Amino acid sequence: MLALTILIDGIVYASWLFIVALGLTLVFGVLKILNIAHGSFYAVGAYAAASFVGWFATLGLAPELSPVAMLLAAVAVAALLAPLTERGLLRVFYGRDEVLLVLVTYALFLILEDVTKLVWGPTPYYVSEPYMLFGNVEFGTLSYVGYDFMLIIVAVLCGLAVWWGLNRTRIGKIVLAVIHSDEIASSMGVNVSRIYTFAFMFGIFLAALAGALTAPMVSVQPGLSVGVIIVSFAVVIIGGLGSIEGAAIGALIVGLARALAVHTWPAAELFSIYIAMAIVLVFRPEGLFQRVQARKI
Amino acid sequence: MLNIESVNVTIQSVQALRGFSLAVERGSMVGLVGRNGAGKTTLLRTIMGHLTPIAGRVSWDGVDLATVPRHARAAMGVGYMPEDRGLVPELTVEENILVPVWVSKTLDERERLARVYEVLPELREMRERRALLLSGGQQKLVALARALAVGTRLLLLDEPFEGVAPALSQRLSEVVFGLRGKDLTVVIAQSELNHAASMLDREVVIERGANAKEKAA
Amino acid sequence: MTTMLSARGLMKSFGAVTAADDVNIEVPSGQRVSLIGSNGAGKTTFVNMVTGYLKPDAGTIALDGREITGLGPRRITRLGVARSFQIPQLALDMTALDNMLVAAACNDGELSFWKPARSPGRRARAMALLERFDLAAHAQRKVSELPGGVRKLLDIAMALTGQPKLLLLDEPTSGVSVEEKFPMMDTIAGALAAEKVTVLFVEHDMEIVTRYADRVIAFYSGRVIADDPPDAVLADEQVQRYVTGSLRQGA
Amino acid sequence: MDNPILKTALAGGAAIVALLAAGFVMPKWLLFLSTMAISHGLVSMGIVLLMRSGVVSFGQGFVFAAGGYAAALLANHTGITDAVVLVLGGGLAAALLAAPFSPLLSRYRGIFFAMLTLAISMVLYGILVKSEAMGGSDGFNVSRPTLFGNEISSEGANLALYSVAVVLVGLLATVARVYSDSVRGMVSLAIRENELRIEYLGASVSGAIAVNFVFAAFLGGVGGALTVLALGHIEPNFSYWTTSGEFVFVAILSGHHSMLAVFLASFVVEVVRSFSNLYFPNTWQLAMGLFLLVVIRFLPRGLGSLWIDRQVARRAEQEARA
Amino acid sequence: QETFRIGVVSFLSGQAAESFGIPAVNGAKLLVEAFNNGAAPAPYDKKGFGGMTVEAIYVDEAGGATKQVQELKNLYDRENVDVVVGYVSSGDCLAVAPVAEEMKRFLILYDCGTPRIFEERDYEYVFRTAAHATMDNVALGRYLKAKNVKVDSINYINQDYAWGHDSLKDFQLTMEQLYPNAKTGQDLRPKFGAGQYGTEISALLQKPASITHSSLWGGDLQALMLQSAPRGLMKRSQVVLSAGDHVLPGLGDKMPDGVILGARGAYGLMSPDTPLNRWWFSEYEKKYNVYPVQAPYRMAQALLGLKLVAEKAIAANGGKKPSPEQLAAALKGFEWESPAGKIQMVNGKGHQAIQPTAIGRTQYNKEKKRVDIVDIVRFPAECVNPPADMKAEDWIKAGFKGAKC
Ligand SMILES: Nc1ncnc2c1ncn2[C@@H]1O[C@H](COP(=O)(O)OP(=O)(O)OP(=O)(O)O)[C@@H](O)[C@H]1O
Ligand SMILES: Nc1ncnc2c1ncn2[C@@H]1O[C@H](COP(=O)(O)OP(=O)(O)OP(=O)(O)O)[C@@H](O)[C@H]1O
Ligand SMILES: [Mg+2]
Ligand SMILES: [Mg+2]
Repeated sequence: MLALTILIDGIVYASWLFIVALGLTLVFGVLKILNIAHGSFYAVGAYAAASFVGWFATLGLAPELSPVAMLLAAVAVAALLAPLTERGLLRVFYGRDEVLLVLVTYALFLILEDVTKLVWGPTPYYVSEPYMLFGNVEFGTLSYVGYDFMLIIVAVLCGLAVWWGLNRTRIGKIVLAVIHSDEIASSMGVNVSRIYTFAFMFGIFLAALAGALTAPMVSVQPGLSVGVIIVSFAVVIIGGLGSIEGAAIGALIVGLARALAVHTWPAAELFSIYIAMAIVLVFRPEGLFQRVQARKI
Repeated sequence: MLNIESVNVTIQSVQALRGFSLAVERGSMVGLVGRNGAGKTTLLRTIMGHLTPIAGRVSWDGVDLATVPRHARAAMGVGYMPEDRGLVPELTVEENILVPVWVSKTLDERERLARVYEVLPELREMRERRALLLSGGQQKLVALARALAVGTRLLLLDEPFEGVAPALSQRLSEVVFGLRGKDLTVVIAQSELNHAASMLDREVVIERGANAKEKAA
Repeated sequence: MTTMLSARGLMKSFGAVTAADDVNIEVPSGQRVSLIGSNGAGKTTFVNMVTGYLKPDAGTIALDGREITGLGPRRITRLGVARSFQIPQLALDMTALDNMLVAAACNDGELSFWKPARSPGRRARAMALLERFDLAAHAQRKVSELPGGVRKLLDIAMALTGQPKLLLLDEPTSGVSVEEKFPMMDTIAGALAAEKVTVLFVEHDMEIVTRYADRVIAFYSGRVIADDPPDAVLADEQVQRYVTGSLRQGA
Repeated sequence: MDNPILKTALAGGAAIVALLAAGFVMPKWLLFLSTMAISHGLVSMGIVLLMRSGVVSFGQGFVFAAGGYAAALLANHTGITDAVVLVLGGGLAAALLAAPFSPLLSRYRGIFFAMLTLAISMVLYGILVKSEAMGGSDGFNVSRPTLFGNEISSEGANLALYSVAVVLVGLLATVARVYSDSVRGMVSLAIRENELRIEYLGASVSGAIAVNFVFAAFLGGVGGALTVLALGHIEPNFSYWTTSGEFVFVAILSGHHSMLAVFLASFVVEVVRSFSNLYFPNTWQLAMGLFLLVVIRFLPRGLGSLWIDRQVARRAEQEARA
Repeated sequence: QETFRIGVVSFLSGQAAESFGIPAVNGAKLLVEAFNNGAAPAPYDKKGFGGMTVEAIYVDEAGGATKQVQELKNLYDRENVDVVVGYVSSGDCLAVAPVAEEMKRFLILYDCGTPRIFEERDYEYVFRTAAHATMDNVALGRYLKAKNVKVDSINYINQDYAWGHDSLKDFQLTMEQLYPNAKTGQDLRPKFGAGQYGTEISALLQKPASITHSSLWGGDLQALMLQSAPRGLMKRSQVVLSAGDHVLPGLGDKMPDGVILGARGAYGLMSPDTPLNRWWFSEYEKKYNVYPVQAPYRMAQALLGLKLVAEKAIAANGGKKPSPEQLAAALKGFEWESPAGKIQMVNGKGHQAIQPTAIGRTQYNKEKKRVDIVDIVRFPAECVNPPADMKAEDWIKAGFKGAKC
């Protein structure tokens, strides 16, 4: 029973984490940018969801439609903010050192932190209606909220979609060409900047979606962004940067490690992520799924 | 035709091309020779739009290339084989060849593939191998095939015979020169043209980024 | 004459590809050996195994009578093996001279924590080598600004800073223009002649091979198909078919 | 006068004297801000040294905290009160603590090195947060140190600690400069560019990185100890990832070419933050972010490139003449 | 005309901004304006501080202790403030207190909870105008006893940092005294800012205890409530929150009924019905569209006390601006009426306040659309605060020696 609880709790947490990490790993994979501001887009997604769900309610739409509102919120964030950031900001710095780009996204994180505060103010938003939409699932003595299981489904769907898109479609292969070298890809006729914009947009969509999906479970307020950055970084590192499968397994490892800690040794929760990451890296210095490197010599 | 009118290109404060001019007739094959660092690669990359001339003009088929985005060159029938091969390591040989065909609106995948395998049959055997596993020479072969797949009208080949064993190098030049007369314009940059020289229409010498004496082939 | 390099029964495969298939090579010290072969025949793989970049799946490698199988590049280098690379391996953001200084510093043994790297003695040595390779004009330029051929030369010059017993050059002349090829090979030969360094060089240019090699080893598909003096190898039927292509052309 | 080490030492000495003199005319708040900038800059200088060998530590908070806690515990529990001894003790403790990790870490590059160091610092953070004897996440206070057996008066504390920081950090920066001009320093720089070649030249890449890591740890520990003495307080946040992040941020802002630039960057960041915090209390992050972007945009190779590029050009010219 | 400059430091960004920092700063702004207009009720009705205009400078507390020390020095030396009122985080308080002392400048800590500040050393220039956190958990335990709640076992969920650890310890020690037979069940320590409590809730549900104690606050507490209510935690266990009042206005009907909670003082809906409080409560509600919770109350008691003290010191100084020493002397051992009752600077050698507190139970009020607090029990200051000569922990362990209830 305990093992099963740990498993369920771990998977639920992992699915949330996976959606965030998926976007992060995608953006890194394609644009070679380790996006610290990913957490900010997550927060903006949560805020947008809060606004959209509230807006749906004022329009008199049924609360059953609130998932649609959340999805729309994520789409809106991606459609508006992603091109703005990618074309307006990141593009200026392409080709620069990777570390420098991390710094650019750190600056972006600082800026977005205050911008969300200016736009939405410091008071928290609550949109817990969707959380109850899917009822409860009784499980022995435990009661889970159906929403949590819905989260698992969404995560699996997102993962499959991105994996399929990158590995089984032509677009994916074209993206691989861009990842390898934008100069070569554009010589072959690939509109590299469009691929960049789309990839970034999709990554941001995933961040915003994760934020939107989390909005009903928390109060949406300043400070939301910081918490997710490091843990999603850890997931992506464990899995191997840029790897979809890796992000999935990394999320599971982190989720299960955390659930195991909480249930059996709560005092160790604070360390669980870092220990998991360190153990994986000691045995697999480049993460579980390392990207294939071209021959150097 | 390909028309390069006294272009100047600087890379990080190094002036790599100094008023270089070149006109290549449609359907002709031109060799671009010069010592190391003469500017051959720079010229080809300028034509491909990866470098922007600070002066001068590059046009293909009457279109000023400064006005088209760099990825649009492939759609104009330009195929480019970069000096360092530039294959996508994760993709298979066949996928590498097909990427430019996929993004093109006009090319037919089956037709292009058949055509490439016809001129380079040895690729058939390795079609499923990942590009990163190939040796240097094998990669050259694939890079040429990829340029051929999309370069229906203009081929820019940067050192296609470099690091290639003599047997294969002969094959490659046969392939390239076998395309003659098909309305295909070819520019080959190479520091020496030994066995290929005889088959070219013209050899253009580039010296420290500028035109040098020209010898008719 | 002692044996400098002895490789016995080397095997190496990458997945389905066999890059070395029972390779046996003995090289007496002081000899200049050229490795030729079709593309993908396993020449670089052989060099990589000898220098410790790759571990052979089976077989042994001995240097000057000492077994070195399985040692890493650093250990093997310290035993007196130097190499150059098919694709030059340089510090791109540093000047050519600094690259040479680094090479010289590494060859001086223990890395000092305080002795200045740009000491006049070391500089003079580095400049002398650069001059010998006609690179002095490029000394102060960043490697990333240098054209491919010049990088190739620099790569070889760096390999020569130490006093290796065994030197492996992977396609030293590829990417080097005709005008510079022969002078470069002359330089290398000149630099080495006095010190009786054993040299293995991978080469596709048969002119270079015939001019500079005492002996030629031809690879095909991971196997050694010929191992004799240049004339004999180039006359070999298999070599002509798979490597030089002269057979087909003649036929 | 041709001895380059001597030249560096003289320059370092001159800088120390100049900064000491400046200390006497600075307003008090600037004195403290400078002390912080200098001691934090030292931590970033450690990162710069690591950057020169191609790795970036995102966990320098680890050694910063180690040095800080070591100095604080020494001061509170052993009766050692001399500022210089405490500071050096902090540096030593940090180096000792970091040393066992260095062989492991030297196998990693890029983001993996960064994240592994981050993990180490966060585990230390976790341990510190849980250590109730040391005040947990609230930390604890440290009494004012003495200097060469003399009590420091509370009026003179700012200046005294500033002077200690200037002298110690000045010396260490000079040492770091000599080190980065040394044979090993240049080989490190080449490792950053192409480590395969370095292995093929017979030098140990992981050895060099490990040594640099321990040296950086020492610098970080000294920085931590100085900070603690000036601050009078220590808390686990010293080891938190955002603290490490700021050190990296200063290191990148300065670029890896100049040691002086690190301190300039550190100072500029402190000043910008302090003023924007006061004048835009609600949007200081926005101000910081914009400031950062502007610097990265116009000085991509760091503040150091402002004068280093010219220096390099001058050297090239000299060589050309020679 | 001379102005009296106050540096106000609190969280304007980060996780503590919404629950503590910004409401407190809002409270400060309201009061400063009222002071300067002479609009506050007596005895706070003089314009400004004894005629001097009050000018406040607001600084963000986010960024850690190093930054706070630096900003404190800047406030005193560069901005020349007469007093700094600030600090929510105990770590910040511990760091800045000795600095102000060394600079011999007047410092009022208005919010932070750790008892350590005046237990570890004596200060001359540093004061805390609110009771420390021991009161919160002692009152919580006393409430359970007063209401005859049966406690066989206790589950804990507290953030993994000093605040959580201290609250846990205080409550545990209190319960050992009041319910010696109660057993500890789960002792969960989610990290600060975790946001996701699914796993913790499973663990709490798996071994439900008679009561579940938590000192979570802000976003963390809100998330815990939002996630645990649908899973029925409140049905299986009596939830007791040591500092939970500030989430009520936001959560509204999402806050389950019957949760026992405190406000770290007789604040908000548990505040006493006095004229001063009525004025303050309604002014705040009018201006910010929400009633004041604990944070603005604590800011208010600091500023109100400061006003009286400043006026006292100005008077003593012949109408001129008093020195830090004079201000400190005036505040030492002082008492004054605040909206939350009488504040007495009796502990910590007259530098640490004690104050009355209250605990109650939540009940949603459909008509007013807000959570009411019912079953309120009030505790006099001497009942829940240690006496002047004892450390908090020792006092609890000694069975609340000398408590006057
Ligand atoms: N990335 C770069 N940064 C700075 N300068 C460069 C760069 N690439 C090339 N150059 C300079 O441009 C000039 C021309 O180089 P280019 O590569 O075009 O020569 P090339 O003729 O192709 O030589 P090779 O035969 O060696 O390939 C050279 O002087 C070189 O130093
Ligand atoms: N690291 C590797 N991973 C996978 N396959 C490899 C690797 N190295 C070599 N191979 C394969 O082994 C075979 C031999 O390669 P090698 O590089 O030794 O050829 P080569 O003789 O040097 O060819 P070239 O003249 O083209 O450089 C090739 O088929 C190559 O694809
Ligand atoms: Mg070239
Ligand atoms: Mg090879």
